Amino acid sequence: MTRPGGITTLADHKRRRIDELTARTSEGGGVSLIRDAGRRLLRDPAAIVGAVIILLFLIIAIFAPLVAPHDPVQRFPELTKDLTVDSVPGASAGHPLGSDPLGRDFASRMIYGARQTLFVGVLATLIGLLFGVLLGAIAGAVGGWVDVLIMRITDVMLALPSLLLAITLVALASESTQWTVIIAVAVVNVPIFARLLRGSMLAQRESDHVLAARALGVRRRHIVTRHMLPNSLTAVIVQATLTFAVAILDAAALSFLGLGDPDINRAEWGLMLGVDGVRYFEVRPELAYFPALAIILVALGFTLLGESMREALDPKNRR
Amino acid sequence: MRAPGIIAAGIIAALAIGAAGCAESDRGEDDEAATSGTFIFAGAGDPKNFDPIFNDDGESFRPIRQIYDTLVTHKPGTADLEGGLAESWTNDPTGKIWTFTLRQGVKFHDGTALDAAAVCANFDRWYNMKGEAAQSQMIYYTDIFGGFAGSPDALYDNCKAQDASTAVLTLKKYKGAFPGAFALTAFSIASPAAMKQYDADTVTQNGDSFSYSTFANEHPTGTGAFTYGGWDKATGEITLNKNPDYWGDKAKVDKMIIKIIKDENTRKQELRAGTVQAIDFPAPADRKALADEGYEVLERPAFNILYLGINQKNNPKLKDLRVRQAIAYALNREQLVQTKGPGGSVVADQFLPSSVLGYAPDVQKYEYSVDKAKQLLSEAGATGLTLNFYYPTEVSRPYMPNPQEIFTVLANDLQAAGIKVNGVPRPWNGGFKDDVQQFGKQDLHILGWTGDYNDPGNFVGTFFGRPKVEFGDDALTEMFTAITKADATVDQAAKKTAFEQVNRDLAAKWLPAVPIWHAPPAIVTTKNVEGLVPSPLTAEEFNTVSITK
Amino acid sequence: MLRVVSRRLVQLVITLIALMTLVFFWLRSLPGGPVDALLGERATPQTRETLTRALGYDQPIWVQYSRFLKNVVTGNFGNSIRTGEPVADVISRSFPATIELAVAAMIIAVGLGIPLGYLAARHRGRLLDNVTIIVTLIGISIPIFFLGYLLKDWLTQDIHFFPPSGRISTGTDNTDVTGFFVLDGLLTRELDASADALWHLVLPAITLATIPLAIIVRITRASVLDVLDEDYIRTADAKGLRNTTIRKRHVLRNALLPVVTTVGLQTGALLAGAVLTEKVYNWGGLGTLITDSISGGRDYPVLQALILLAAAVFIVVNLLVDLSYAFIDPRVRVQ
Amino acid sequence: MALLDVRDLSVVFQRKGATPFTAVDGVSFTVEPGQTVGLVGESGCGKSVTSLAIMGLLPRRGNTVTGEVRFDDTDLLTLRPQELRDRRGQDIGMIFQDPLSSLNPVIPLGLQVAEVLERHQGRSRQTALREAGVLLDAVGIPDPARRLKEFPHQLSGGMRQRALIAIALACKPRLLIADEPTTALDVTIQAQILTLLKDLVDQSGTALVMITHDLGVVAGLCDTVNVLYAGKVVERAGRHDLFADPRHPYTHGLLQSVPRLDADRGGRLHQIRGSVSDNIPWSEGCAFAPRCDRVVDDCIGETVPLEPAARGGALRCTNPVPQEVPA
Repeated sequence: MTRPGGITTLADHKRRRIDELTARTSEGGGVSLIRDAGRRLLRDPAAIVGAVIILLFLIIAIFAPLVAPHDPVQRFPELTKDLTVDSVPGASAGHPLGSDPLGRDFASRMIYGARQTLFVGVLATLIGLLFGVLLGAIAGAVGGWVDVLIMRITDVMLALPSLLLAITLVALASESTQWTVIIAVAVVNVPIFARLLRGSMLAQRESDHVLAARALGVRRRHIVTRHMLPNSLTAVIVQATLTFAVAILDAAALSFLGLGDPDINRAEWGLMLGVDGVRYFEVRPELAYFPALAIILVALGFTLLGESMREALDPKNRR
Repeated sequence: MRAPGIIAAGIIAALAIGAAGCAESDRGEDDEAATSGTFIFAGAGDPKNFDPIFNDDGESFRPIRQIYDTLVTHKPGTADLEGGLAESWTNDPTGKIWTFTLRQGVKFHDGTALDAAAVCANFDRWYNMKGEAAQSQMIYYTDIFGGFAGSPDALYDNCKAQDASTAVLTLKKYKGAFPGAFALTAFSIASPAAMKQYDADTVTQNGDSFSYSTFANEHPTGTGAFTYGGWDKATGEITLNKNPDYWGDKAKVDKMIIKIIKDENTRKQELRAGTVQAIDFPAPADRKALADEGYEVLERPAFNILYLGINQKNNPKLKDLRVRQAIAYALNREQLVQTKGPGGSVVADQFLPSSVLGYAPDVQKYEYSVDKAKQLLSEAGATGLTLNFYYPTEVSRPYMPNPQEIFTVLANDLQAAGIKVNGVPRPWNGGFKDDVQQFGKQDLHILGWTGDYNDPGNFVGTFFGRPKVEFGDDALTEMFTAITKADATVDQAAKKTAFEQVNRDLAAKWLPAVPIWHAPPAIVTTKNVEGLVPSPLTAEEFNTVSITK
Repeated sequence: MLRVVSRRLVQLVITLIALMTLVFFWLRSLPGGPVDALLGERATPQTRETLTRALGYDQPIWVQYSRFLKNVVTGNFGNSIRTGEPVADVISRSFPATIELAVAAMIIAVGLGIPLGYLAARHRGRLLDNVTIIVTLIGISIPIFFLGYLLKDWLTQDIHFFPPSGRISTGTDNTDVTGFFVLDGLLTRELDASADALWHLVLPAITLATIPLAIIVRITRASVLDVLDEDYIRTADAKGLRNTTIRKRHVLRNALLPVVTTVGLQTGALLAGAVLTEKVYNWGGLGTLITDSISGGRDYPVLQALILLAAAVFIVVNLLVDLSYAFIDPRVRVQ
Repeated sequence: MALLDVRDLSVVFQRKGATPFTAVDGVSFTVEPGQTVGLVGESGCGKSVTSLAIMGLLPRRGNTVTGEVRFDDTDLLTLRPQELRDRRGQDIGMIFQDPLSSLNPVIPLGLQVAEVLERHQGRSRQTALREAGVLLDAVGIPDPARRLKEFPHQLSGGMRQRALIAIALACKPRLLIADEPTTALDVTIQAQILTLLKDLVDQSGTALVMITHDLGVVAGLCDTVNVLYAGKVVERAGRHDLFADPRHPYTHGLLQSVPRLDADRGGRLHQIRGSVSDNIPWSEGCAFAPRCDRVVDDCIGETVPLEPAARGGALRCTNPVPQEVPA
């Protein structure tokens, strides 16, 4: 805004008053899309609930050793004493949630579960994101036959429903480890991210600021990395948030099918629910209820935040 | 608890009106009345087919055992032999010639008579089976009879019908497996006429598997207490009908249905819902609850073994007996049995259950002692040992209901004794058996066995009677010789003594593996099921079963 | 239109061949495999060798591949390792079970989802809307096998309200016409059998419907809200049209467009949910077949065929969705 | 008696967590039968909100409408929704800015016209469709029989706007509100549409409220013009007076910023400084003050009242542009 230099007849205090009043009413103009979206997010109760859940989950995951009363893999004589195949000891002094089916402290396993679940979810999401973004960026930036080839590959991958693809991948893996599960769940998301990024980049290729940059003779790589990628990334971040929820649900489903992480020493909620929770459901339903609740809550948190973010970033909702 | 029901009921009503528009049937108690005279038994998996010789798994053998009989059979509830189709049998002093005196007046389901010629026709059929497709599926035959026509290893020489009721089987050499092996379900006697009519020998390869004949699939014909009534694969129901002309105790129910329910949890729930009257292999965790609710939990006498195998090939330290003993001392087997053993499980101190010939009560026991384990390890200079421990996933076996838990507990024990364990999970059919038994990649592994008949050779002979990749190489030649010699002993008393010594040596001198437990599988029935006798061999016959009201 | 369809079909064939080849070579490179799966604990090295030769695994891989291709082209996917039946038989037997389950689930998901989503949108911000949003969020976040377990535990054990598993009561003497038990009962006038099958269908269908239902509700709600914001709705209002006319004629039809896509995508994805649901309820369909052919014994011939089938179904469903667009949206029709 | 008498109409938008925003701030004006009245202003000045408020088309939630909108001496704001529905389309028609988005994309054009007739005139579907054809013909759409079956996307922009006009005039309403009816159209089409509107309005004696930011449109069409700024009428005058002699600096600025053929080629176009958002609240003085060339101390402090002007109409300014001496 240019200074109104033409105001000559106006007293200074009035001029200041105008400036002051103008400043108040015109805030909201000229704020960037992301800052604007961020502000809308902060006003959205769903986003806040989601964020709080995720934050809590993160804190527990990071500070698990401080929060948890015990080592999650240690077997305790006081727990194994009363443990049999058809009865799992409940709460006792020092073990607020009692035992797991192997005489380990269930509360500690729940707490460390946040860590492992985060690990599986984040890695599965990140790996999927990384390769997806890479493929999508190449397809979007290079175009031509490379684009066609990459899109055909994603077609083949998308030809199977996601969980089914993950199941197939685990079945087709020569080893079954935690990584098999993480990679199977990750691969499922590669085509989704690839298509998302490519679509967004294609849309931008025709957008004004990219056309302008091109007209100014900016090099292609520069356009891609400085102009197109950053703008596509918001969509990717939203998708990643939503993917996280799906990833931990898929991991749980794989465990239930007996195709999950085989190492039951690992305290991961999906594994705890899909294996012990189901097997000992009648002996001690808490073994299912707690991990299930934790999964539902975390999935809920990420879905809430992800969808709120998507809504906030939607240009349709700008005012 | 009520609310979901009401909601669901609402949805149902909507569905019923919207989707089908059909009248809601009155679901009363009359459903159960309709099943009187029918015994519904929940099995745990699909049978492969109904030709005994082409099968080697319990789920196929369950219906086969009802349809067919074997020459020799077991006294109900034991692994002791008694007459089957053969009222009696004799063995000549060389152990090579078996003479069977057959029961009179026994008829196959197709009406043809069971006579010596029919028995010999079965032996001849097996020996002369053509084609690798068919031969590759005769697992028990290959194992027991060594091979087929033309093979130097073949045990079979000839079978003669001396008269209508006397069949004489001549083998090339003595084998300790007999006469117990004659009771194997795989060696059930089938009707030669039916086999001919329905091309029983036709096994064709297609893709990665095989097609079987109509005999095996649709017209299994034996002499058993039940006749084959069909297999509805869409609902997983195998129907068996009472054979009114059965030679023995005629079936007390008109019909038996084997309902295939693969998930143990679902089997239990169906039992509770009253839709099946008996379930096989209940989850160990559910047995107590079911017993408390008033169901009959029939434990089979333990006839299996779970062991921790030690492969001496990859890690030279494992060649040292002291290291293997240290492993044995490190394992808290009592606690494993207490915490994870199915009801009736006992710690195993040798590789066969106490009911089997040659069981030695005085073997070295290796009571749990971390100190002894550590001491032995340091004596052997094997502190800081790291071992690859292979364990199977995607599988549940009667002797190993939950391999992952067992592995976790055992690995935990070993770590406590200072042995580092690198756990390697492998899917049962997706590499475990290959890696362990073909390639010997492991240092340690868990595996087990359910006995087929009451013979020590069927246990220790199977594991340690010959060099096996599973346990490393042929370093223990002394062991192979001793077992082979014991197995070849014709005199039963001498055989008993020989195997007792083998078991003592296995525990004290050789220790190629550590026996863990004998874990009896169970059957659970409703209160109104009577006469079901659990078999240690998982070889129940259901003709004695009746259903009271 | 015809060109679009034929192009997509060609694309389908190419995708399938690519997938098939990939799966074939992948499978051959795996440890274990058919030989391992065909043999139990009792196999001797001798039987193993015989079996390897009998299956032709001793031949060069390209010989195996060409034989495989030849078989597939003639519709022969080999025999199941577990049951020894032709794969086509195994699959065609399981197919109706899954279709029956999937149809029931989609009837619930669509029949309940669209009205609920619409109502939520109309009551935006009010109690019904908020409850719907929360419930559907939980519906998306709950592991459905766990939900299945809960339903089973609540409704089939202490109170025998529903049967715990299976498609029909054991021993029911139903005539098998189409393989769809509910339909069969109606066709053959065995109404008892039909009702019984329907009764068995309830819990599995609800379980399987959970995710699509939740998603359809949410999409419908969002879509209706979007449409309500559209200029043409304002035009319709300015015309003074009755509320009911506006809703039926102007709102619903436009709002259905994204819903149709979602329904299509969810239908295509049902098979994944069916794997879990069928395991929980011992429902003898394709889902069970998938689990069985993996953990029940690495039944690769069946698995191979199932992957192709799933892919084909998914692609065809997507094609149908695109075609159905043309019927709803005139803008697509012209292109 | 005036056909439409808007008195002190205010619309306040109130969103959760945000400060209330007054979009329309005490607007009053009247429309006589058959008269054409213009509402002019930059985007955001409240002119569209005014029209929606008159029609009762504002979203049900998040806003408060006060004042009176008397149509035929009935206050539309006090009517029940159903009664209002009966009048919309029947007594008052409305045309919107973007003809493409204002037509339902999945319904054939014919039905979109016919449904008004079905609703208000009780026509059967067949009769209504026949009449719709006549209407389309009347608004200059060639081959109406074929067009009836077509969908909006198959029509050109001008054609769509003609269709919207046909819909709005289908029941021969006594008042037509046109909200920027030509903004989305090509210049050549704009003229056609305006001519069409003028002809139709003249023929049928329908009163017209023309809402636009385009002074050219006003010049050709309106009898009376209301200039809105930040939700308030700042000047009201007859068409001639306004163009010949704008008194409010804002009106003046608007007129100055229209390019003229008769101006010097080298001369720069006049522009109004700043943008609409550079406001001060009316309660603190004149909202236009920050952008005004003629701002004086009196502009700030308290609300500037709308006062009747000597030549007719009204003016809201403390330091109006001096009256030009007729040349």
